[in-house]
Amino acid sequence: MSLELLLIIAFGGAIVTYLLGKISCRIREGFAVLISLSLVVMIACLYGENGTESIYFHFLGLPLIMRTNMLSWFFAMAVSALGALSVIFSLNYMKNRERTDFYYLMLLMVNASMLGIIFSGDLISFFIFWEMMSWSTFLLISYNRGPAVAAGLKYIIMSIIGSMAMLVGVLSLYATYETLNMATLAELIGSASSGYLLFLLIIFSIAFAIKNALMPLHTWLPAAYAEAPTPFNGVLSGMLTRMGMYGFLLIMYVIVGATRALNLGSGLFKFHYILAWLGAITIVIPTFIAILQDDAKKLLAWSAVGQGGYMIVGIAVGTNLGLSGGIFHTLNHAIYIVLLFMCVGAIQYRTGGERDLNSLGGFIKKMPFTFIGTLLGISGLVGIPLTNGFVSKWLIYKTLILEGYPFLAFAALIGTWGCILYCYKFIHHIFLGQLPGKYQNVQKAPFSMLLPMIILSFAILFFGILPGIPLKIIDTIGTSFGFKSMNVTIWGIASETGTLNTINIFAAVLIVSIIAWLMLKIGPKAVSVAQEDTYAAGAAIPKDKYHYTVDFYNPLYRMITPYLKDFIDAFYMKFAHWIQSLCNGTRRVYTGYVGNYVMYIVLFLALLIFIRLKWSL
Amino acid sequence: MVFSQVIHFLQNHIYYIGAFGLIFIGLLIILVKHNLIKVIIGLSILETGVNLFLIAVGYISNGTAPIFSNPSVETQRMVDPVPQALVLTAIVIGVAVLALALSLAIRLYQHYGILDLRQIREQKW
Amino acid sequence: MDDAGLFSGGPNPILLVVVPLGFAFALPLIGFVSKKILKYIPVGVFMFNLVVALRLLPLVLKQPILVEIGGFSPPFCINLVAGPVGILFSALIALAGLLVAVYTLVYIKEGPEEKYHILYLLLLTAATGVVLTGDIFNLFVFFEILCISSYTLVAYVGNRAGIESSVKYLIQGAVGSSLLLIGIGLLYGLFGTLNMADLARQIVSVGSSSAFIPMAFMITGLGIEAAIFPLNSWLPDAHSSAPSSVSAILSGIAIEVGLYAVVRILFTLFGLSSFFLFFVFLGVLTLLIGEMCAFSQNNIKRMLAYSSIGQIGLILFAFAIATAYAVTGGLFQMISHTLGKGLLFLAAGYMIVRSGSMEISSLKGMGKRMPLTALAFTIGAFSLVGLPPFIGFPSKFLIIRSALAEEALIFNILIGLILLGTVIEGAYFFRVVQVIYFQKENEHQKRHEAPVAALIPMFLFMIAIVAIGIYPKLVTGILDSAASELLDRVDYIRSVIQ
Amino acid sequence: MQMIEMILSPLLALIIGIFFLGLSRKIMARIQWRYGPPITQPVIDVIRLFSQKSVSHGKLFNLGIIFSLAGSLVLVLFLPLAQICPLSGSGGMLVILYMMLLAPLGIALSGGESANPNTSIGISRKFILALGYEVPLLLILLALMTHYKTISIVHIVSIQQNTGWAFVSLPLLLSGIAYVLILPAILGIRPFEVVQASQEISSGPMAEYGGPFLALATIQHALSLFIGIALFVNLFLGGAGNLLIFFLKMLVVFVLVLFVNAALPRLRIEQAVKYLWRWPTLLAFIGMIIVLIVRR
Repeated sequence: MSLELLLIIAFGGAIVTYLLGKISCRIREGFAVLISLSLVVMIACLYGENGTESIYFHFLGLPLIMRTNMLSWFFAMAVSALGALSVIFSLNYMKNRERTDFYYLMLLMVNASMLGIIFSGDLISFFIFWEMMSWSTFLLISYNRGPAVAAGLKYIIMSIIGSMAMLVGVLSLYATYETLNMATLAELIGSASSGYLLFLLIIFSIAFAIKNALMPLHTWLPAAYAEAPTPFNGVLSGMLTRMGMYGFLLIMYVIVGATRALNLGSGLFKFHYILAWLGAITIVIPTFIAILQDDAKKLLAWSAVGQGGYMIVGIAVGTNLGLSGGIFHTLNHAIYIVLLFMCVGAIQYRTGGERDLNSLGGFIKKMPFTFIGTLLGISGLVGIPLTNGFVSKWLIYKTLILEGYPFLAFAALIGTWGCILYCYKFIHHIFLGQLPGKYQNVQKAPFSMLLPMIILSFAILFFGILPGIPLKIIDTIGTSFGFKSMNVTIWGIASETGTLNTINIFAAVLIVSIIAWLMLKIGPKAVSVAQEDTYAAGAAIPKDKYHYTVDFYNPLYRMITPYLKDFIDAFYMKFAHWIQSLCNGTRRVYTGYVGNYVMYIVLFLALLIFIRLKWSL
Repeated sequence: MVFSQVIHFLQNHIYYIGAFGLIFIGLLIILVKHNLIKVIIGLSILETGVNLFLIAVGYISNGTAPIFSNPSVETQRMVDPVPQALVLTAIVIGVAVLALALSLAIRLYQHYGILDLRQIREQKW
Repeated sequence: MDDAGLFSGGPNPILLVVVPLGFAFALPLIGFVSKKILKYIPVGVFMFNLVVALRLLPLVLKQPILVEIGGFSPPFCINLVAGPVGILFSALIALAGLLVAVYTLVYIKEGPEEKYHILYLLLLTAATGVVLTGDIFNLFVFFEILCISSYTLVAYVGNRAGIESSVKYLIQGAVGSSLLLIGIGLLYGLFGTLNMADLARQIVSVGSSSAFIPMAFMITGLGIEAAIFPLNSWLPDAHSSAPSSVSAILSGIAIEVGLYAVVRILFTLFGLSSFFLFFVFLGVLTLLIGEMCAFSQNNIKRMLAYSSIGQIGLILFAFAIATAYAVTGGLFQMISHTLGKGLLFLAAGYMIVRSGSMEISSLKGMGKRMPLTALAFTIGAFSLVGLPPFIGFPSKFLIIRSALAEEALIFNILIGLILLGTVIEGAYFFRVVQVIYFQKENEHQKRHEAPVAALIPMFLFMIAIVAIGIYPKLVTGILDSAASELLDRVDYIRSVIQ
Repeated sequence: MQMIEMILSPLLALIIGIFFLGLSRKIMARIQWRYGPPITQPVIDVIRLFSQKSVSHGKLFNLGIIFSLAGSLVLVLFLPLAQICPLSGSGGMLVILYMMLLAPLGIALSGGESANPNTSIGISRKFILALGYEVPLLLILLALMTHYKTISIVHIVSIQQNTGWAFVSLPLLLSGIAYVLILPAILGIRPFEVVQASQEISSGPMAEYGGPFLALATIQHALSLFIGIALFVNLFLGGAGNLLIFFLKMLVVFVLVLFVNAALPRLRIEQAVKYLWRWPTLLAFIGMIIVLIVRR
């Protein structure tokens, strides 16, 4: 299976899907699913192919190279699988919407360009696919109109800033080494001075940090996530944002190389240490902002910013455990955040787009499968043992503690506790409590939505109970970067400083739960009563809105709100306004009076002659 | 002594001085006058100055016409014919521009009822 | 007429100038026969030109073709030098001219159509003449034709804005051409020749600094047409008030021809390399001013016009670096700008026709009303911003790459500024794209696509943009030899004066 | 052997926890010059509750309480009770930290299902309070783990057995003090009783429980009392070589905490969080820095 064919199918499939849509919706949908599934199968077949490089094109005299290795296989698998699930989820969600052809085209295009990024063996094709991903994402984010327009603009501007930084990095490498082949660069770069390496890492980090929404550069993400079409949120939050992670891995560990990347700077001002701190800040602050959100998608968006911090901390620490934790967390986070967005999507689908947490409630009775999905999703997000999120977080915490970064560990752990607050809020406001009267007739989510949710729910448990399977692959990636191999077992990690054994935990939890269940069964069977039939200490119960949701964590809000305004975003907006007024001032140069214009001409001539006389050039 | 030097200088360079004087006047008019017609006049003066300058480049004092068929004329005293050809072309072009400018001025006046360039400023920024 | 060209296998380059010029003057006569046929003549002429230019292209890559008019050999005659640069530009002019002429078939419906076509032919003839001529006075003459026809075409609609812009353009243009003529006069006074190769040879022997004053005059004069920063005040007015088809040519061809002349004068004639740094700064300044002004526009055509200033700044920057890479990048950027800006103006033109207003906000819902035109606009916008896989990317790539090869710190800062300009550019273009596709339209309007004759050129532009964007090798070979022609003065002199 | 431990350890925890529950009522009564119920009263209550009828608000209402109890029971398995630690090698402190989440989360899910506003308010308070005490607690635990260079609680205990209690070792002294300061909050007793606040919000999360549900909730409560104290004993008081000493240590700590409970009034939730985020956090922070300095 050649990679060129894969990409041709991915891109061609997108375009053919668009054209088929002009014929019939059903054919288009069938074809979109077919294409995305066939990509999954094709990539799965690539497993184990290592290091095969093929030049498929020449661009401006530069060979464009595709290659596979474990890292790219891992990411590609995640991208294609999540992409396929998102497409399946879209089938019902996007039905009867306008411009669905365009939607599918862009969705498949984003997936295809992500695959392109992942399989790129040189930086120029990496950049090309990166840009294609950026603009196709931009077109999709703005799809919903209204506030989505501003969100899309913010996204693309930050994205361009990032890619311009990356372009400088890429071209500087090209100017220095006359090649952009990653493998060759990795060899050549050994001779580079540490200053140059630092420059490279910083300039690339800007691009990847923007994409990965690392803290001072995260401001595009909440708005974009909140306004993008919900099925696309899966792709956006699951993998697209994490292309930044892939980029970090690429530049730090593939191109610059682990030993060099981890020794830049000195003392507390080591590059990777600062990066880890940025990651830690990214964990804490967005987590607390997420607690304040009342919009389901915004909440998940901020949560995604926060979770991105874990990945950065993981890979920036620069140990085999941390790296594995970071990569594994990327996968895990993708799984559960996609699941959660799909749950929100299902709710939106059934309620007509409602995503305000305060006006929902009690959906557990109406949409039980969605509820189970959400429950597993938030369990994964919090990192409850036996879900996948736990394993990756465990790896990160462990390495942070043992390597002597307790403050980073503290930031990571406190993020988890904040996470519980918003996760509970999320599930409580949507599924628990009282069902609003107008949603009495809500149906279960349709099968095409449930199927991806079920698959993802299963994946959460599967990776949580048997984390060894993905960890083996990740360990291969780690060793290819030059790290020591971890002692991976099927149930986790074995080592003398602390072992993880998920099977034990699983068995214990299972047995204990059965015991608890039996204990409950000893007593007489409970009488089922309506939800409103509660103990109110004699107070009269209003029937219409009885469920306590608004300002759920009111005391906490009062305490933290003043500190958690999005100062960074405000600063950027102010800066943008400043630029705008600067631009507005600049154009006053063109006064409209032709006498001034002729004056400019004469002055220009005088300037030329003056320069000549002054410096005698 | 000084006077005669000045005179000599003037004699040698009178055309250049005249030409640049005209160019300067033309530019000045364009810069300071607001009335479109006056500006066009300024343009015209500027062009005249440039043409004069071109002629002066090729002119030799007391020169003769560059006609080779007359054997009695020495080639050293012939005026350079190329600038004159250039000037002819330039004049033609100048006329075209002038005509176009004037016709545009008429249309402008029809639209605005005014020829003050300071007030015809809808196209700006 | 020297017949050397005719017998060396290819068509004579002079046809590129003579045919459109002849048809321009024959047009009124043809008009007596049939009025309807008039508008098809430019299409035919430029198709012919395109074929000629493309046939010449492989020939001139081996050896520049000289056409000597009047039977003298250079430096005494008026000559055409059809090197890679000249033919490349001629082909580009013919291509843009052809596509815009097709667009014009349906776009220009009112007014004195006959005169429009005459002026259109003259404009492009003059542009071709400028790039082919080897003689500075001829350059001046062609330039004047170019300018006069542009003044007139700007005022073609005859509305307030058009006339006002035309008057302002004319005043500045006339001042500029006077300055150019002074420069030419000074040069002639100093060296007694008008042939570029001969002048260059003499300047090489006396040193370029002695000819500084004429150069200053000429650069200023040509800079007005080339829209270098303080000299470009006419551009936003003229480009936004002209009919969109004319704007496409003015933006895509006229200013680039102006810039070509500036570059030709700087490189070939004077070779004043110590002064290039100044133009590097000037280019960045032009770029920033252009992008910043475009950023705060509400008028779509004005925005595009300012964006042209920005692009010209980038091209000037590239040329002023004056390395082979950079000049290739600059030429590439010219092609990319011609195609991209041409496409944008054509697309915007019909969107304006349909919405009846040039306000950006009035383009709401165009994605639905005219999807293909909107697609064309989007692709043009993406290309200009420099996104792959469109043509803007390889050109920008080359320019930044060559600037990075310069070691000096100042270049790093300038690259930063250029990228800042790109970000601003992205911001305003994406804003418009969003308005077109994603702003809530006021009422549900029915689909009303641009006519087929307008869509065909847009499609061809799009195909060119995507094709070269994906496969830049289509043009890089030509660009490389064009760049070496521009950079290598000695070779140019030797090839003209045997 | 492990199987026996697995059964023994929760049973012990249950017995000790219930005993503490009874003891607390007795001691509180004596402090308040009352006679108080017999120490066996909680046992009697639980048995009685199993025979009573109850209402249920839905499947999650049942599942949540099971979840919660299971969480507490599993957590016990991770704690070394003297030498008994059935799941010593399965994830260490980090799993314990996470398992501490399960109990409140289960109760919260179960209570949320009931749509009783009192319950929801109680849950909200519980989570805020948890966030409040987790800040210093995490700092303390991280200081410990960093100091002992292990994430396994069994290792921490065994190191203390060899080198002396963490509480009296100089680098960890401040952390220990901070732990003492937040211990009432972890146990959910006064002055941090806002979650239950029976007079205000009808026992908060427990409001809807009756019959077997309340019985399970009581058991869970007893277990969480046990866990809170056992964790402290293990981490700072060096665990114990045999069960008796372990029990005695726990008893001493518990009685001391009960005095605090008796002596102080209830804080409002903001006051509680502000307190927790101020002094204990400061101490824990300084403690952490000391640990880092010592480590260097």
